[in-house]
Amino acid sequence: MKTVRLFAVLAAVCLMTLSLAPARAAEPVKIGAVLSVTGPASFLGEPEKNTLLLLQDRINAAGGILGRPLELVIYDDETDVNKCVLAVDKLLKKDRVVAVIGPTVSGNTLAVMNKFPAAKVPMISCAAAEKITRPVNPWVFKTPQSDRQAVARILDHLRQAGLSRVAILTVSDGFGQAGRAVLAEMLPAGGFTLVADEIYGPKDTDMTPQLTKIKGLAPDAIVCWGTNPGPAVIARNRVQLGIRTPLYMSHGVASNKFIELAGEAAEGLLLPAGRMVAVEQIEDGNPQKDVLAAYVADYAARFGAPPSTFGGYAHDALALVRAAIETSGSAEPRAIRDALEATTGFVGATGVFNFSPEDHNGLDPSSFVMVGIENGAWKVLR
Amino acid sequence: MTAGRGAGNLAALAGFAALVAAAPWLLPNDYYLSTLILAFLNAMIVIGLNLLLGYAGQISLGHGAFYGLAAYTTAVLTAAHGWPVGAGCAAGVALTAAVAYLISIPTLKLAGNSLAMATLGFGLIVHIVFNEAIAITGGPSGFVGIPRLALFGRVFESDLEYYFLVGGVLVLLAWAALNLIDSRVGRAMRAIHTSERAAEAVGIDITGAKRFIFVLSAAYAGLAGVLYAHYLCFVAPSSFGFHFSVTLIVMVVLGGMASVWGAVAGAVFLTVLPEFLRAFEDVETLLYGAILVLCVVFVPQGIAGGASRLGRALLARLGAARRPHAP
Amino acid sequence: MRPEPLLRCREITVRFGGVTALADVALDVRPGSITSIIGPNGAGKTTLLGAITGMVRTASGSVALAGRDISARPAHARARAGIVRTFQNLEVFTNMTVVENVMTGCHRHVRYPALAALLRTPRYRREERRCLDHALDRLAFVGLGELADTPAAELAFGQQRALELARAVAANPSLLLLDEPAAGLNMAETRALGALIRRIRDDLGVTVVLVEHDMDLVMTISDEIMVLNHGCNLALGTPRQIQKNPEVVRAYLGDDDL
Amino acid sequence: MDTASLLQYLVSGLTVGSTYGLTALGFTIIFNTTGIINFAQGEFVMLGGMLAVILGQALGLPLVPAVLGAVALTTLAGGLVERLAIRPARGASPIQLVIVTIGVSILIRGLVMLLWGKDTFALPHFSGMRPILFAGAAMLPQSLWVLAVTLTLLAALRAFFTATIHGKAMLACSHDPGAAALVGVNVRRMVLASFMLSALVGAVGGVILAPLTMTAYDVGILLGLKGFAACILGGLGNPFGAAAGGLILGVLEAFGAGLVSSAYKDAITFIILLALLFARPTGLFGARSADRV
Repeated sequence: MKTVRLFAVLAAVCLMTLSLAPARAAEPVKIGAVLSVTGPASFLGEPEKNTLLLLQDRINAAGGILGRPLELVIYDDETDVNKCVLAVDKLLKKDRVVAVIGPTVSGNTLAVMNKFPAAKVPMISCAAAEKITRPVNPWVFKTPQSDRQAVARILDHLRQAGLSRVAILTVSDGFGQAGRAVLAEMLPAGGFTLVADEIYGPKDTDMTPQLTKIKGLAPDAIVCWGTNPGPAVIARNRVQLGIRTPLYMSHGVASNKFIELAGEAAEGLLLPAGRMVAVEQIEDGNPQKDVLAAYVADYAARFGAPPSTFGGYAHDALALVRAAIETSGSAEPRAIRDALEATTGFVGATGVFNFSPEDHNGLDPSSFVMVGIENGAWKVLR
Repeated sequence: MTAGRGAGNLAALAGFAALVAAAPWLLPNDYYLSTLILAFLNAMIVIGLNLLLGYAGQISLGHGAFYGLAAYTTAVLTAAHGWPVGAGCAAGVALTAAVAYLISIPTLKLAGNSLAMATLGFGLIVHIVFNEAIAITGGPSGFVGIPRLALFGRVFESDLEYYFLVGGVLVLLAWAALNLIDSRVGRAMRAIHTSERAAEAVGIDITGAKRFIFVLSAAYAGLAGVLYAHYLCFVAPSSFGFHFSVTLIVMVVLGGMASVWGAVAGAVFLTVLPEFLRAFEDVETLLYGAILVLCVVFVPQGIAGGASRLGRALLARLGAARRPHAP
Repeated sequence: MRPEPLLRCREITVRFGGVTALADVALDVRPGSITSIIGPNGAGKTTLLGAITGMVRTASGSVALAGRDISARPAHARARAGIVRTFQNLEVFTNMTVVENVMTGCHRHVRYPALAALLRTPRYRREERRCLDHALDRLAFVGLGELADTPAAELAFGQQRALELARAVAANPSLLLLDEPAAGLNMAETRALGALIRRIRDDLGVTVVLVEHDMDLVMTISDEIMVLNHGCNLALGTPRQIQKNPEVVRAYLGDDDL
Repeated sequence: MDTASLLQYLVSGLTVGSTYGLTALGFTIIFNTTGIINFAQGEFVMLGGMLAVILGQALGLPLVPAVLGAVALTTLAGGLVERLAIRPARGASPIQLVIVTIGVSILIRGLVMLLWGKDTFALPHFSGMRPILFAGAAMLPQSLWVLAVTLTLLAALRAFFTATIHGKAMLACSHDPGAAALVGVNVRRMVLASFMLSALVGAVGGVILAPLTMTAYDVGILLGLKGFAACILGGLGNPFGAAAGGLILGVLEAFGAGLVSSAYKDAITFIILLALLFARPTGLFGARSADRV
């Protein structure tokens, strides 16, 4: 009898707590994130996660959003599409977040995109593929620039240098495939000749066969599209084979790690990159200068190393959502979506965003600068 | 007696079906449904693989490729060529079975590690084709735009509907596997596992039986593959690689060799486990590896074997009468 | 006038690498007989069983069952034609129960498509029922009726021998080849085995070929004995004739201590 | 097609092939003693490379002590794997032991990731990075190191298994552990020794490869896979076959990438490998039947 009474009391207490819960004043704003913190894309997902944690603390220290604390729910999809789908379901159905940041990679983003119109929750992807925002899915946005803008920068540079016969060497993963498709389309369209189209595997450790073949075709320039460590191997193999042809890399290696891995072989390589790689070289008066300086300094202070440009994708995603909540004065998913779509002139780490119903990326090629590697450091080319 | 075991099978099957049917009401929210759907799809493949590995004793490290082959076939046919979903699924399973048949001709002459290598090589080649035949498969970033499953004019829109469909198919496949094991073919494959000579001596066509079970097991994977494609509406090569094939083998062994219910248990356990371990973040991988090792060390007969031993021990404890038998 | 032999082997030659294991061996087995093959160790007795059942590749020669040449058929097809054998080392299916072992023996005469099994059609159930009854019947025949549901691996050695016999006769063979069935059995068990082999011939109408070292068993139950030595036919005759054959005696004493 | 390019493909292939061959050697040692395919073999290679980097960077050790330390620690890790995972699972079937090694490989990967992160690291080249040129082909001095170490290890293992009492005892354990125990071989100690020896071989491979291929917590997966393929191709259990199988794989890949298609180079390699396997199920240099799972 005693136990029964005890249970009754307990149940009553539970019920009261439950009924009281929604009435509490500062209910947190719940924002979800699905990032590839481990697995092949961890070099992207880890800085993204760190950045979100950093911003969460920064926002909460400054009084939260609309006076409510920000609560981030971050899941790791391990760069696996099935886990990503499960994680998104968890965010939408279990955690009931008002917006989702991520996923990190394009494939996972494409896999989960169609869940968002049904759930009526906005998603801001940290992946680059054009298919994410073209055609526009009303509930889906993305913060990284498209590969097209990076390639446009490289082509400008090639044209100025008077180079016309180009060989490409791309990695056989989602990133390389997207770059390869854009290169194969834009090079001929821009009047260049594509002399070689070689592939390497993401885990390959020696690319001399591909480079030997390219060397035999004597191109004016080589464009390599991949993420660490492959391009570092390619840079070293190029030196080993004594190839003097200019080598262009993608923005996928715009991190100090690349220079560390490639060592001396990185000298003289060229690539398009966000301004974050060389904050101190940003011209005065550029609106991004302050945003980036603060972000880089805070990140370095907390994690002991400067952030890679990839962390910037998550930085902008969360900052955009926060701004959208504050301009609309509501943390409801639909209000956030509407406010996001109306955002213009928003200064982020990656560039200046101008969203519209027709453009859910909102960036243009000016968010990239061409950089070279000189004496083991980034040098912005003007 | 066989008739008695048949009844036991039916009871277990009915219990499992009831559990599957009740699960949505026992789960706290819809998210777990998607986990269970993926777990059930894996369970289908693992039942098939257990027929091959646990019962017939033939290893395959290529089942991830069969799963993917069926998924890509229906994906391409329905999304790019406008086939009806039902026809795409049928074609996916049929093509997978046909490929399995062709592969089996040279491959099943090998045994043990050579067989493992041959099926592994096949899986890798298929995976490379998924990655590189970009014009057809969409390449490494995946294939989008696959329609939701629609059968007999009915679209399976919600996860709950899909859950019941997948659960129903799983129960059917488990039933069929149980029937097969207690049949002429099932005894033939178990005989091959222990002694190919003795199997031959009673008239079992070893090549034919192995080939049949290989194709059937690939068809199980294929059926799971088409259901997967029309559930996620997206397929990417990374889901069908070497890693997945190895995970399937782990599911078979951890669940319990030569046990249909072990296959289901192993698949559900290893699919759900990472979701639970997610809370441990960076330690997750480490824990997962440690759990695998501990499971084999402490429950070498697998989940099914361990459970039945536990059950027997309890029965013995309760003094339940076991039929004595002469030494 | 001898009747047409059930099994007729001619000029069987088997080579392993450079070694000739059997050279031009001939063997006729009368229907309804118990025929023993004896010979010193290494004479090629088990190899001859292998050649008859198709498990050992022959370099030349022919095997005919009931007048039909089966030399080109693979092992399982010869078993389906009616030649079933047991093994010197036990080859019991240890991953099955006793009755399942015997049901596996029914493989050649239980017929339904695999699809019928997957879907549990009435035909499957009918045939399985028949198969089970047949298997239980054969188990009772060898005296293991009580152990039907025991895992085969738990049987004692002698019981496993009996199980192998039950499995073999469950196939309803026309010709049963036994490879040293008495090996490892004690005297009492061997006597029981002799009686069982006779009953297999008398009650089930199965012709038996026996390879055996136990001379008491061979001499008591055989109708006819064929002696192999160094892979060649040495002698042929009734037990009495063989016992008196000086060449046989020399082969045994000269080659082996048996 | 000029000869300089062909020669370059050959050089590249031999270098990459040595990495496979070195991993394959480790498989051979454990298989020869226990009959187990050790899926954690690639992890030993990774540990060798990673530990050398960590000892060099974090503790500031010069290259030689860092390399020696890494090899010693990995050998110890191999012993721990046997004591903590393989020995407790005694009595398990070969396939269950394979699952144990899969679990161990995931565990080691997880541990390294937890301790030192997911980044890729490079180890300095042993003898500088100035390429050696001959007949138009360029080769890094490190590649010579790799080839030389592969050959040395191979010769040492051959001698060990055929000429020393310990080596023969280890082989005996695989053929018949019961009989080996009867003639006085301590089977348990031999199994422990085989794990330590193969971890040592793996670690030597890891440190010698890390300057060329760089290293990260997850490089062991692919190396393990290719090493296994090399073993089967060469004939499981034969150290010479394992090394030769690795070199053949590497050369096939390089020529496949250079002459046919870089996208399908792995597919080409595996198609040839399968064809060889169907023709010779026990591998190119394998005599023993390889029917263990």
